[in-house]
Parts: sequence; C-alpha cells; structure tokens
Amino acid sequence: MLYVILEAVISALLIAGGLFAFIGSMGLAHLRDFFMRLHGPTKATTLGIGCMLIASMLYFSVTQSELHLQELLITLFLFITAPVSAHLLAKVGLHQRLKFVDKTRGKPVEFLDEDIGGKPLSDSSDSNS
Amino acid sequence: MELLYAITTGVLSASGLYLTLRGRTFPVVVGLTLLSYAVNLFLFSMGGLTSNAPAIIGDSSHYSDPLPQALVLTAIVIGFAMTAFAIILAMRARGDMGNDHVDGRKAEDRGERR
Amino acid sequence: MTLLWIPMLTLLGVLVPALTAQRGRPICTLATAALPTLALILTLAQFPAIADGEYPRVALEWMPQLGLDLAFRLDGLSLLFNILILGIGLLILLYAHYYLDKSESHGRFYAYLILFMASMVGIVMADNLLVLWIFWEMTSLSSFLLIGFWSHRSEARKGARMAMTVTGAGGLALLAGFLLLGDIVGSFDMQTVLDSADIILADPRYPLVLVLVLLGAFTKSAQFPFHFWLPHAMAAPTPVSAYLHSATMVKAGIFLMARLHPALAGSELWSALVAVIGITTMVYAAWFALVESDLKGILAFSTVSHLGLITVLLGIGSPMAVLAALFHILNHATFKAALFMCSGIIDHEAGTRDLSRLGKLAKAMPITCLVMSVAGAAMAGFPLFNGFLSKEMFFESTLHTQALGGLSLMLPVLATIGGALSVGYSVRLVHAVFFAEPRHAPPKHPHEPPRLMRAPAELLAALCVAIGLFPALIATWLLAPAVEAVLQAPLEFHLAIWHGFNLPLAMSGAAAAAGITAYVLHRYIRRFIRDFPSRNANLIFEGAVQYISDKAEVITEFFDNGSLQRFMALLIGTALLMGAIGLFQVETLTGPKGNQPLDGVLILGAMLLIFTGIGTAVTHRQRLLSLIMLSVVGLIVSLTFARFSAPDLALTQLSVEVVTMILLMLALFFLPQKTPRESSPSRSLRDVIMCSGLGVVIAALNYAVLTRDTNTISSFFLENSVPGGGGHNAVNVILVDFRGFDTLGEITVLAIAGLAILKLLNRLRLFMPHSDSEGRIWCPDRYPMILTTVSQPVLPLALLVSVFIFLRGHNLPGGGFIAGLITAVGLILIYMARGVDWTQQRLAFPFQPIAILGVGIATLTGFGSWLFGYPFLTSSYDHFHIPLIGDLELATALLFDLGVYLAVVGATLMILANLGKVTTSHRPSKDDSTPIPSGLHRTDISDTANPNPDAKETV
Amino acid sequence: MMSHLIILPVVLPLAAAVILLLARFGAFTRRLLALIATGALLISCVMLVGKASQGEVLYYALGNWQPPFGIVLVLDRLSALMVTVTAILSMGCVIFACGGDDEKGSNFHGLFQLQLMGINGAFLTGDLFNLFVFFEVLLLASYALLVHGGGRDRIQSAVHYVVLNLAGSALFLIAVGMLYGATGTLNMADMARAVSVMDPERNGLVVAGALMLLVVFGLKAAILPLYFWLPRTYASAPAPVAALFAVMTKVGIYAILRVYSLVFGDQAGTLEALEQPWVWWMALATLVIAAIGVLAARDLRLLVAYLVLVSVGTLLAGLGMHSPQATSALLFYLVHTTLVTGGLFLLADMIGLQRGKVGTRLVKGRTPIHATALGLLFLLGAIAVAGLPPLSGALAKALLLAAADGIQRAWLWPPLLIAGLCALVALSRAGSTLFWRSQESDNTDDQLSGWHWAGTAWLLIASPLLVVLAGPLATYTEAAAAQLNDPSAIIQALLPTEEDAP
Amino acid sequence: MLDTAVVISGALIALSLLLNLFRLTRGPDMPDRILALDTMYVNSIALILLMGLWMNSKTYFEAALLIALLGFISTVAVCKYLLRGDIIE
Amino acid sequence: MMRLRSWLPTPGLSLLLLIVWLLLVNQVSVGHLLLGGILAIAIPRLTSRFWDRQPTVHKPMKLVLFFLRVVGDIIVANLQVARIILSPWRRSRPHFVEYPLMLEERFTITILASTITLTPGTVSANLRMDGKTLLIHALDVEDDATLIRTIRERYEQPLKEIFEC
Ligand code: NA
Ligand code: NA
Repeated sequence: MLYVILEAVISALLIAGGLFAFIGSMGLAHLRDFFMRLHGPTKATTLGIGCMLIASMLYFSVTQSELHLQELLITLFLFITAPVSAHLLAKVGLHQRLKFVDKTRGKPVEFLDEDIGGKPLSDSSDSNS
Repeated sequence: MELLYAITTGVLSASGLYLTLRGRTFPVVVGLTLLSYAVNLFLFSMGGLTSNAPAIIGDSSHYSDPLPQALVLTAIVIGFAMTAFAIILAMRARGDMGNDHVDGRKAEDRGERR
Repeated sequence: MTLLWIPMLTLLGVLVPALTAQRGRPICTLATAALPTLALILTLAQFPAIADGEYPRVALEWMPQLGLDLAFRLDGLSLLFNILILGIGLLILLYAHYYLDKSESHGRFYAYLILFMASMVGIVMADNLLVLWIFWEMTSLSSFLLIGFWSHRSEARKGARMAMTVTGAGGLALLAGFLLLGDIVGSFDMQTVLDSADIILADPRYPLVLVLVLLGAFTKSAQFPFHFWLPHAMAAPTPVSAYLHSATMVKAGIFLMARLHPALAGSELWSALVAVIGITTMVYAAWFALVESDLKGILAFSTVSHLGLITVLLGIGSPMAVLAALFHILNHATFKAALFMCSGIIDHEAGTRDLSRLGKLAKAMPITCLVMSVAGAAMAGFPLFNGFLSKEMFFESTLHTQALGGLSLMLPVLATIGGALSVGYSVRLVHAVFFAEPRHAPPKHPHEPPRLMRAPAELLAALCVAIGLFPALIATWLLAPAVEAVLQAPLEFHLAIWHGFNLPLAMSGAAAAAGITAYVLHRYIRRFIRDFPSRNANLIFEGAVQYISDKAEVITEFFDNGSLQRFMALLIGTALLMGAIGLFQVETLTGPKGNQPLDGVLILGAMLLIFTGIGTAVTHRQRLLSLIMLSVVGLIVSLTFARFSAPDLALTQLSVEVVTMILLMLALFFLPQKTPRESSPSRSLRDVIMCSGLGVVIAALNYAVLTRDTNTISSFFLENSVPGGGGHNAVNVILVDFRGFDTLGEITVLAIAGLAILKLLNRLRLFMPHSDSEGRIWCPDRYPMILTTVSQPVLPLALLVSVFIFLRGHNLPGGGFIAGLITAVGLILIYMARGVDWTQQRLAFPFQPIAILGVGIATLTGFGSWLFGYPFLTSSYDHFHIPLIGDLELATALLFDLGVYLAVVGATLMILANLGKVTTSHRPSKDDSTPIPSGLHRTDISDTANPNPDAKETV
Repeated sequence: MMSHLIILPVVLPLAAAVILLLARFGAFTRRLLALIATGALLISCVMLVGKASQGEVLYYALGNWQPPFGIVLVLDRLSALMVTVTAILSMGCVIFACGGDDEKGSNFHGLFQLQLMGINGAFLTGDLFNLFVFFEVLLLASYALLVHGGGRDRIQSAVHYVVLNLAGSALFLIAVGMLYGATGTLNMADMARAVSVMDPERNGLVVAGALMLLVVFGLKAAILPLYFWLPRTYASAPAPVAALFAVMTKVGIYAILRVYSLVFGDQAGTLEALEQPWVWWMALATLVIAAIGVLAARDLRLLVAYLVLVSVGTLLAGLGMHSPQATSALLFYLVHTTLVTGGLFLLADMIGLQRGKVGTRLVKGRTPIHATALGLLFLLGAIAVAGLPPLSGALAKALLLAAADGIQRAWLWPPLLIAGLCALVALSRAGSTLFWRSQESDNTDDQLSGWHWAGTAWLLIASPLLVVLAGPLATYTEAAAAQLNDPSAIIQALLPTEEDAP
Repeated sequence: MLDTAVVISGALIALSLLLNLFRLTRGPDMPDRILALDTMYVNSIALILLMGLWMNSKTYFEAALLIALLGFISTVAVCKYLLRGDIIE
Repeated sequence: MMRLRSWLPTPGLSLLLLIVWLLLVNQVSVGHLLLGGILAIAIPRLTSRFWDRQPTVHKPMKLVLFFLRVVGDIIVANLQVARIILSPWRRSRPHFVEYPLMLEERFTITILASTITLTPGTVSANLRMDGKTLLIHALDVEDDATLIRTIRERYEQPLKEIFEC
C-alpha cells in the first residue's frame, strides 16, 4: 500500500516536473520579447527539475532501501548557477539593446547611454581593511 | 535503432567534412570538431549498441563492450588537444598573414592568381 | 691483390693534392704524380703474365645481394687503356703545372684530375658490370668538376652541366642495359657475361640491351646525335680537354664497345647500329671541324669524327677491324693529346684561340709549330705518321665488310669523304695558325712556352713519328694482348709501314687531294654555310632545359596550386573511393543481428543531432551561431553515450565540451566574426555531393558493423577487470592498466599541445576588434560582479567534485581525466570572472611543470614496475584494513591516474590561461580605444628575449 | 635492463623530455642532456638491431598483459632497423640544432625528444590503436617543432599540414573502428589471425577499413594525390626539424609495410595484398610528379623536399612490387634516403645562412665563406641523393631496379631512371648556381658553428659508410624482408597456440 | 503507473527540447539562442534523471551533476564574449 | 579557539563542503567523514586566496528561515509564471524596475540578485557598476514601488540582518 502511494507520488512528481519543464520551454518559445522569454526557463525549468529530483530521490531511496539525497546536490548547483546565466544573458540583452514589447514600463538608462553606473564597486582588497 | 544511429553518424560526418572544405580557418576547425564527434560516435558503436549495461563490474550478467569506450575516451582527449592546437594555429595564422583564409591570402590575391 | 692496388692507389691519389696543395705547386705536382706513376709501374709489371695469355683478376665480395663484387681484371685491353690513361695523365699533369695560372687552385685541379684518372682506371679494369658502371658514372661526375673548373665563366658552367646531363643520362641507360644483361646471364661477372654471347643473342631482350648499352657508349663517346656536348666541354682548361677529350673519357664509350664486343657484337643489329652511327658521326663532325673557327672547337669536332671512325671499325667487327680500332685508339690518343697541348700553348701565349686572329706564328714558336705539324700530319693520316697506318687499315676494313648488307658499298665512299675532310681541317689547323696571314692581330705577342711545358707534346709527337715508322716494334706488343682480349682469341697480325699500292692507298690519295682542295676552298664554304642559321648547341640545350623546367613548373603548379581546399577535396575523394570499394564488396548491408527497436527519445536525439549537425554546416558563415549549434551536437552526443551505457564517455564529452567552447570563444574574438561568401554555388554543390558521398559510406559501414555480431577480445577485460586490475569500472581499468600505454601517449599529446600552443602564442600579433560584429562598443563592465561572486563558491565545489570523480574512477564512472577537466574548468571560471592579472597573482604555480609533472608521474609509475621485475606499466593493488575506516584499496593505477589528472589540469590551463593572458595585457583599454577606422586594433607583442615564455607565468 | 631493452626507444626519449621540460636548465645543460639522451637512444637501438638480427621475433607486453589483450611492442628486424635509422638521423639533428636553432623558440629539445618517442613508438608497436596514439604523438610534436621559431611561411604551411593531418586522424579512427568491428581485435598479429579464419561475408568490411587505413598511411607517406602538404611544409620547417621530418614520411611507408604484410599476408586468402595495386600505380605516379617537381623547384629547400617526394615514390614502388627482393631493396633505399635527405636539409640551411638575403633561393648570390667545404658536402649529398655512384644512392637504386621482375620493369625503370636524371639536372643546376655562379663578397659574417658542420657531416658521411657496409646491410634487409614475408612467424611468436607448445 | 509517468514526463521533456531547438534556430537575436542552449542543458538534466529512473540505475547521476555544475560555464563564456569580446581578460 | 580559527578559517564553507562530500559519496561512514573532513579543511585553505571575503553568518536560524521562504516563493513564482505562459490572452505587464540597493557587500548583493532571479516573475537584469542599483525586469507587476517594497521586506532586510550586521 505504501508502495502504491509512493509510486503515485513519484509519478505525480515526475509528470509535474515534466510539465513545468515543458511550460518553461514553451515560454521560451512563444513569449514576445527576449526579456520576457528569459523568465520561462529560469524559473519553470528549475522547479521542473526540482520535482524530478525529488522523484528520483524517493524512487532510489525506496528501491535501494537506503536514503538517496545526492539529487539535492544538483538542486544546490542549479540554485547557484542558474541565476548567473540569467543575469549575464539579461546583461547581454541590455547591452545589445534588444527590442522589447511596447507596453513594457520603465525606461532604464541602459537603453539610453552605454556608459553607465560610474565607478565599479570596490574590490575586496580594500573593503576588507 | 542501428539504422538511425548509422544515419546520424553519416550526417554528422558529412556536415563536418563539408565544413573542412571551406576556405576560412574557423569553419574548418569547427568542421574538424564536428567530424571528431561523428568519428567518436562511429568508433564507440563498433562494440555494438547496448542499453543499460555499463561496463561496471557488478552483479549484472551482461555488459557493454568496454574497449571501444576506452578507445573513444583516448580519441576524445587527443581530439581536444588537436582542436586546441588547430584553433590557436588559426589565430596565429591570422596574426601573421593578416587574414583568416586557409591559404593565407586575401580574396583579391586569389582573383589575380586564377 | 697487387691488382687491387692499381685502381686503389690512383683513387687514393685524390687525397695527395688536397694534402700537399699548401706546400707550393712544384711539390704538389711531384707528390701528385707519385701514386699514378706507381700504378703505372704496377700495371707494366703485370705485362709478362698478360703476354703469356693470362690475365690477373681479383674479386672481393661487396654486395652479393646485388651480384656486385669489387672485381678487377687486367687483360690486354685494360693494359692498353691503363697505359694511355696513366701515361698521358702524367704528361697532362706536367703540362698543367705550367698551364694553370698562379692564382688558380692547382690542388683542387689536380684532385679532380686524379679522381677522373682513377675513374677511368676503374672502368677499364672493372671485372664486374656494376663496378664498371660505378666508375663510368664517376667519370661523368669528375668531368663535370673539371669542365666547370673555371666556374666564373658562364660557358664553363653550362658546358659542364651539359656534359654531365648527357653522359649522366647515358649512364642511366647503361645501368638499365647492364641490369638486363645481368638478368639474362644471371651474373654481372665480366667473364661470365663475355662467355655468354649465345644466351644473350638468343634472348628476346637482346635488342633492348644493345640499344641501352649503346646509348651509354654513344653519349660518352659523343656519337651522333649526342655529339653536341663535346665542343662545349672545350670551355674547360686545355689540359682537361687534352686529357678527357683525346685520350680518356670519350674513349670510355669506345672501350665499352670493345669490352662487350664478345658478348654483344655477334648480330647484324650491332653492325648496323654501330657502323651507321659511327660513319654518320665521322662525316658530320668532320664537316663541322672544317668550318669551325675556334682552335679547340676544330679539335673537338675532329675528336668526334675520329671517334666515329673507331666506332665504324667496331661496328664492322672483323678481327682486322678490331685491330684497326685499337690501333687508332692508341694513335688518336697520341696525336690528339699533342694537338690539344699545342693549342693550349698557343692560347696561353697568343691569348686567343680564334683562327681569324692567329697566323704566322711559325717564326715566334718554331718548336711548337713543328710539334703541331707532326701531330696534324698524323691526324690527317699522312704517310710516315701513325695516323696513316690505322687509317689505311680503316679503309681496308670498310672495303671488306658486309656489315650494312646492300648498303655496305656506301661505307668506303663515306670513309673517303671523311678522310678528305680530315685532311682539310688538319691542313687548315696547321696552316692557318703558323703560316697564313692573320686577319686580325692577336692580343698578345707570342713566344715559345717554358721548356717543360712543351715536353709532353714533344714526347707525344715523337711517338707519332716513332709508331708511324716502326709500328711493329712499338705497337704490336701492346696491341696483341688487347686484340686478344677483345676477340677472346689470339690474332696473328703484322703491322707494316707499307702494304704496296692498293685500293686503300688510292682512297688516301683521293682523300688528301680532296682535303687540300677543300681547305683552299673553305672560305667559300664558310660563306656558303653562313647563310644557314647557326645553331649553337649550348643555346638549344639550355633552352630545352629551361623549357622543360618551365613546363615542370607549370605542371607542378597545376597539381599543387597551394589551395588547402583542393588538397582536402582530394583527401576526401580518395577516402570516399576507398571506402566505397570496400562497401561494394559487402553483399548484404543488414547483418544477421538486425535492428533493435526504436523509442521516441532515440528518434528525438537523432533528429536533434541531424538538425544541429547540418545546422552547424549551414550556418557556418555566422560563426557564433554555428558554434552554438556545435555545442548542442556535443551535448546530445554525450547524452547518446549515456544512453548506450557509456557513462565515462558521457562525463568526458561533457567536460571536454565546456573547455572546447571556451577555447573557441577565446579564438573567435581574434578571428573575423563572419565568413565572407566565397565558394561558388557549383563548388558548394561539388562539396555537398562529395561529403554526402563519404557520409553515406560511413553510415553504411557503420550500419553493416552494427548489425553484425563480432567475437571480440572484450570479454577478457570484463573478466579480468576486478581480479587483474583491481577495479570495477572496466573502462577505467582499460585506460589505466590494460591499455595504460595508450593513455600515457594520450597525456603526452595533451602536454605537447600545451607546449606547442605556447610556441604559437609567442610573439603573436593580434587583431582585436574594439566593437562586436554589429559595431557596438564593448560593454564597460569587465568583471560582472555577480559572476565574480558566484565563481568563488564554484571553485571549491568543483575541486571537491574533482576529488570525488577522481577517487571513484577505478570502480565507477570517473577518473583522472574527467577530474582534471573539472578542476581546470573551475579555475578557468575564475579567469573569466576576475581576469588574468588577478588570478595569476593568486595561482602560485606555473602550468607547464604541472603538465610535465603529470606525464612524469605516469612515466615513473611505469618505471616502478621494473623494480619488481615486471614490464613497464605493470600495475599492482592491494587491500588494507584500517581500523574504524574499513577496507581501503590502493592501486598503482591510482598513481598513474594522478599523473593523468595533473597532465590534464596543467595542459588545459597552459592552453587557456596563456591564451587569455596573451590577449589581455595588450588590449586597448577603454580610455585609449578611440575607434580606429579599420575597425581593428593590431598589437605586436614581442617577448622574444625570453626563450621560455612560460617562465613569466610564475609569480 | 636488458629485458626492457625493447621499450627503451620509447621511454628513454620520454624520460629525457620530462627532465628537459620540467627543470629550468641553461642552454648548455639542455644541449648536454639532449645529446646524452640521443646518444643513449642510439646505443640502445644498436643493441636492438643486434638482438633482432638473431632472427627471433620478440615482444614486450606492456603492463604484463599478454597479447592479444594488452598492448605489445614487437621487435623484429624491420622495427629494429627503423628505430636505429631514426636514432642516427636524430643524432645529426640534435647536434645541428645545438648550433643555435634550438634557442630560437621554447622547449626545442624537450619537444624533439617527444617527437622521437612518437616515431619510435609507431615503429615498435604491435597494436593498431596504439599506432594511432603514437601517430598523434609524433604529429603533434611535429606541429610544435614545425612552428618553432615562427615566421609566415612556417605558419602557413603548418595550417595545411595540420588540417590535412587532423582529417587524416579522423579517418584513421574510422578505419581502426572498422577493423575492430569486423575482426574484434586490435593487436595486428591477432587481427591477421582473425582475418584468416573470418567468415568471407565480412570481407567487404575489412576491405573498407584496410583501404581507408591505406589513405591515412598514404597521407603520412605523401603519396599522390595526398602529398601536397609535403613540399612547402618541409621547405619551411626549421632545418633540424626538416631533417628529422625525413623520417616522417617513412613512418607512413613503414606502417603500410607492417600492417599489410602482416594482416594481409599470405594467410589472408582472397584479401592478400589488397593494397598492392593501389600502392604500385600511385607510387609510380608520385615518382613522375615528384621528378617534375624536382625540375621545377627554384629553391634549394624546396628541391630537397621534392627529392624526399621522389624517395617516397621510389620506396612505395618497391612496396608495390610486393616481393621479398623488392622489400629488401626498399629497406636498403630507405636507410640511405632518410639519412641523406636529412643531411641535405641541414646542408641547405647552412648554405642559406651563408648567402645572405637570397638564402636558399637558386639565384645568383654571394659566395659562401666556406665555399669549398660546403661545396664538397653538397657534392657528396647531391651524388648520394641523385643515385649516382659511388655513393649509397646508386647501390640502393640498382638494388631496387634489379628487384623489379617481368613487366614491373617496364613500368618502374623508365620513371625511376628518369627521376634520377631529373635530380641530376636539377642538382647540377643548383650546385653550379650556389657555388659557381656567385659574386665575390667580403662576407665575413660566419654564422656557422662547429655544431652545424658536425651535424651535417654526421648524416652525409652515412652515404659513403653505407657503401662500405653495403654487404652487411643488404644481408640484414634481406633477412628483414624474409621475416616480413612470413607473417606466421610473428603470429606464432605473439600468439602461440597449444599445438605449437613442445 | 511509474512507467507511464516516466514516458509522459519523457515526452514532455522531449517536446521541451524541440521547443528549445526552435528558439535556438529562430533567434532572432544571439541572446535568445544562448538562452535556448542554456535551457537545453537544464532539460538534459531532466532527461538524464528520467533515464536513470527508467533503467533503475544511478550510473548516470554524475552526468546530471556535471551539467548542473559546468553547464552554465559555456553560457557564461558566450555572454562574456558578447559583452566584452575577450572572455579571459 | 584561536587555533580552531587558524585551522578552520571558514567554518561555513567547510561545513558545506563536508555535507556536499557526504551527499556525493551518499554514505556516512567513519572513513568518509574523515576524508570529507580533510577535504573540507584543505580545499578552503587552497582556494581561500580566490575569495574576496568570506561572509560571516550572524544569524544562522534566520538564514534557514530565509532559505525556506525562498523555496516557497520559487514554487509560487513558478505557478504564476506558468499561468502567464499558458494564458497568452491574459495581458502581462512587463516592467523594468530600478531597485536602489541597501546592501553593500558583494556577496549579499549577489545572493539578493540570485534570489530575485529565482523568485516571482523577476529577473535581475543588471547590477550597475557602482553596485548601488539593480535593474530588474519583471514579467507582470502593477507598479514598481510595490515590487521594490516587497523585495526590500522579503529578501533584502533579512539578508542584511543575516550577513551585514
Ligand atoms: Na584515456
Ligand atoms: Na574512468
């Protein structure tokens, strides 16, 4: 019985994961400008992967009857790295002044003048002292 | 499955080879890299296509052929070294010749020579 | 054994002038003469034996596989020639002592001369066809050096090359002929060949052999139509001409015909070929001698003509003809050498050899005049001189031969014409120089040369008279063994000064009359021939050589047009052809194993690969896009590896993929961002067809193998992985143990790549665009802060994962290579996030030693097994039980894998970090990067002063 | 140590390279180490020849894994001869490089030793994939050495050389894959055994693999139509490297000889000598084109490069004749041509150094300072390479010509003899231009050191020495050819079967 | 039930990859393509996990781990290239 | 204590590495604790020179809470975004928002930026070079003030307390 419930949970998680991944990719495919498309994969996909990781963790913990938490690592790594990709991509989008939909509000200086922001933030070497 | 696999190696090889026939160094290097992917797939498959039987000795009864895998590993590493050298040679050639044509000459020069 | 000393002493003589040249010319000349004199004495010492019909031989085994023995003989023929070669050679040496200018390098000249002498001695004494050929070609070489001795003169250089080319070509034909001959006879031994006439004449290859051998002989002896080089060889110093073109080199061809006479001459083909060529040469050259105006030119053509005469005699081939030929060889050598020496004296004293500027020299040079008149009379064949005797025998022979069948009657007629011309030019030679009025004044006021310079010519002239008067006494002893050697049987003969009034004498008379008439009329003749365009053989030859080499250049450029695209197309085309040939022999493509079922993910993967693979090619002109396509291919390939049970491969491919991408991105910055359209549509179509062809072949072969089961050696690895290699991951055990030697080579390749790239980066001049392909100025944010910060925890995590992957590799997917790449990528991320300078300050180690250390550790692991008496790279492992911790397995393979790890880290960083470094310090900073119109910023980095650029890497 | 003798030609250079590259020595120490290492290599190679000439096929099982499972190095007369020739050649190159070429860029000696390791490994290995690995080692080392010192020409020719060889490497992998897929093994002797008992249904697969492999080897050997990388590459390489490259084409030729004589020897049934027609006809065509190239060359180095190509055509023609006599002859010729063309590359560089701006171009230039000595060496080299007596080329060529049989003569003799004539014409023209047609000058800038002279002389002296030793060498090559002609001996030695056991 | 779920999930991931490929090909701008590539990497992790579940094997886990740890570095490199040209400066 | 500091200059990182190691090997044994411990000490020492300054966690409990909140937000955010993606007829209101940063340290700013990216319909698009303004692209917001306030309260304040006090 427990196994049936667990199997149902794992199955549900898997399908949910697949769905989230799919939705993310759909966003990437059909949202209307680059900055909007950026949202899809960075979030939906992370959750999709998360669901699958949990499913995998459960599955192996059950079938091999010992706790499998390795999948947490993947989540950890993704949490660390995914925002960096997104951030840099957005920076590139701004740098290339990609078109965005007209209804977007806010007029960031990035689109007006290349040279922005003044002095770079000081390095550790002097902020440490 | 085998047919599809073979077609894929064929297509990748053909694409890579096509690129190696271009006149500029960068596509040529990309082509060589693509070709090496194809060749690795080819070499890998010489031990047959086996699902879910990695050559990790355990309690399983059948394993994939580990030898082609080891060969491909070696081939990947060597391919990487070669790609690295080739691409930097391409940079160097551009630095020395002033253009990135594989024959080290500009388009107008070649027009004259023909 | 004494026999061996004759050629060897002469050959050793080459060193004497080289060693004594510094001690002044007299000493050098004397010293140089010593060894040839000794050789001559040794030769003469053999005479009694030869006279008894014996001939001494010596043979040392040299190269039995080729049938080549160092074999010499001294029979009558060799004896005759040896005396000529060494005797006249010594006279020439004496003559040259005076002839050469003080400033000229006599040592070099003598060395060449002796080398030539030795080669000639070798030819005439060779008792093995191949030995003969070896010395034969050596005469071509040494004559090249001698003719070109006055190398500052264009004529000399050209003449030397021409002689070399013609005689060299003949020598190659001769080699072919000899090899065939040896094949027919089964040996290169001279006597065996001479005794095998029956076999040779019966062999279907005989005509070919004959033609090839005669080609050799005719080119050397300047027979028509190969005569043209000889006059141009006159650019040599006169001693050379006197030696090479009277007594020796040109006689080598004659010698060859005489030597092989027993083996080859017994056919109509021989007579026809040899006699016709000989008579043609004789008349043709005599005509040119008559109209030539250069003193040495006349002598050169006359030489050709007389050689033709001898050739005719050998062609006729009757015993008397052979005797006549040998006699004329002797006579021609004496009078022609004398004539050359005299002409040299005249040239030396009067400063010119042009007949129109010479004349009336009899008063100034009475003795020379006398000598030259005697020798000239001998050449003309006037009675009482030696030339007369052999000429009479020649006429006699032409009268009695049937060598040319129905056309044999032509021979005496042509012989008489030749004789007449000979008289004509001889008379002209003497008369024009010493008695006629010169048309222009000579450049110098002539007088007699030094006494000893004249002496050789005087001696030879005296011989001409002596032989002419007492032939039986002086020549018979020499000729008898020679004739016996040629005919391979003794011949009874009597040389006499007078044979009574007979037809030959009448022919001589007619020739003399006609000859003198011809000389009288020769001005008109000359005027007549001036109307014909002159054909300078030198110009024609040089022109031909030039034409051929120009054509060669055109052909070479046609094939090798310097286009890599063509070379690649040829390579691919060849591979396609070869693969297809194999494919056509595969009867059924689908093997017995057949296909496994497909699933959706497989189809998807294949679709992705095919799409992005083709996409990489199609988008190649937008380079970044092409690169992104490529990296999808890489990703799917690694998924494919995972799908088909190769986790190690998947991991490796993934990590290599990242590094490759970084590398290509780095490079792309310095290369143009886009490829211009270059290939014509037809070229692209050709490429597509060819590449698809090879793609189809590869796919078909792949499919054919995949659908067949093969019994492989793999089961051994699977069975022995744990018991033999101590690891559960068979792939890793293969890599570090079963085939560790491959891996050692592979990390060596990586290390070399690093070193090679260092070389390429040295003094690299870079093109750095100040804006991207769309013209946007680069973003000022060099090190985006978020990237910088995130890179900090990623590095320790990457290192931890490296250790994990490294340690588990032996039993589970992983290993040193992947671990090394992960470490390297972690560090590269720091480089990207923080820049070279910042990172370099904190990386306290240079990369080259790390890479090399890796290779070193792997090698040392290999050596380690020697200590235990096992072959290189023999692994060993053991289990240790440690309290609390449990079982621990230690394998030497792990040490080897550590080497792999270090090599990978070192090499990868060496490549990427150095590449990154090269660019950075020279990048125009934002402040000074005012847009440059060309759109490129070119920086010249020079650090040649430091031969080891990696040294700067250490901080 | 004696039991490990077979692997010394591989690990000695490797160890030397590691030491050279690891520590920061001064130029003197580096040279000393390089000379010692090369000397030790030479000694061990000579010992190997001694061992091999006893006639037994020996092998060294790496990691103590017996064939066909592990990688083996195989010592027979042929491999011993090849490594020895390489060692002799490399000695000359190293000596010459000490004259200053080694300091024109980084890590010369280390890379040079690695190059030697690659070449020797390729000569010794008995495993097809290991051959690939050593090919890559020697290729990458050759790339590095080729660009040593830099310069436009070098870089340009390197691009062609590298790209073609990378494509060749890919093809190599496909071919090895095919052969593994069809026969299930990588050890060449085992492959030979497998081919002999194989289901004929698989012949096509083996043929495809073997012929593609032939393309790869043909590319390395520089056979028509794959030779185009060679002239410019060799002409532009630094002299000691170009000289060492003289043995690189021979690696390709060796590989053809080794693989096809063993795997497709008489036990291979219908597949026997499947490479023969291709090699034979293409070799003759190579010979012709190369001879034309010799005539066309307007630069001494290019001329020598085309002469290398002539030697390739000659050697491969010997291979294509497919008889023990021809094989023996080609091995004799190989020894001669490798050393002499190597020496000529060195000599060309010396001449170029002395002629100022015109370098090795065949135009009027200033007289070299040491015209006599250089001229003498040139004469020596030219006579040898053109195949004129009394030097080794003549004997080698005569041996090859004599080995031709029947109709082969009609095809081989004319091109081979005419190629010799072309060489003669071109070399006499080159020599007369370089040494005779020059203007006097007060050139006192002597850039030649004793190292240069010693290195060049070391190689060129080989030619007269080979004449003296022609008998013993020919005996050796004859025995080597006989050994090659009997692949079952190698198969027996590596894979003894039960019934052979006493 | 689990098998069905794996198949459905796999199909969804496959569709996702196709959508990613569409964006990668279509662009229109380079950042879009890179974003698509990055997403493909993440979706590959899902695919690998599914494969592990399907085959009941943890052998492939490290591949997923490696993509999570290193996959973004390619993206970083390309972005850095588009921003600055020189990715290591 | 001093000795512990010198042995373990960055206990947080070391702990993280130890946990990661145990997760990697997927077993808790004495051997692996020992090996993991060694690595957890050695690796930070090796890589310390590549750190600007390692953050000190002042309030560990708050960090855990913060973490849980973020995870929760991620789930919510995903649902929101999914809704937007799946309902193209619903008009989204994209907005570029300039967020004035209160935080000062690079590390905390990075955490904030990452959190913003991972959570409700926002992506941190550009951290300006002066480090004082973060440009955020929001997929669907009413007005920027609300967004700024939400971020400030939910994330920036807690972060400030955890790391920068
Ligand atoms: Na490997
Ligand atoms: Na491994």
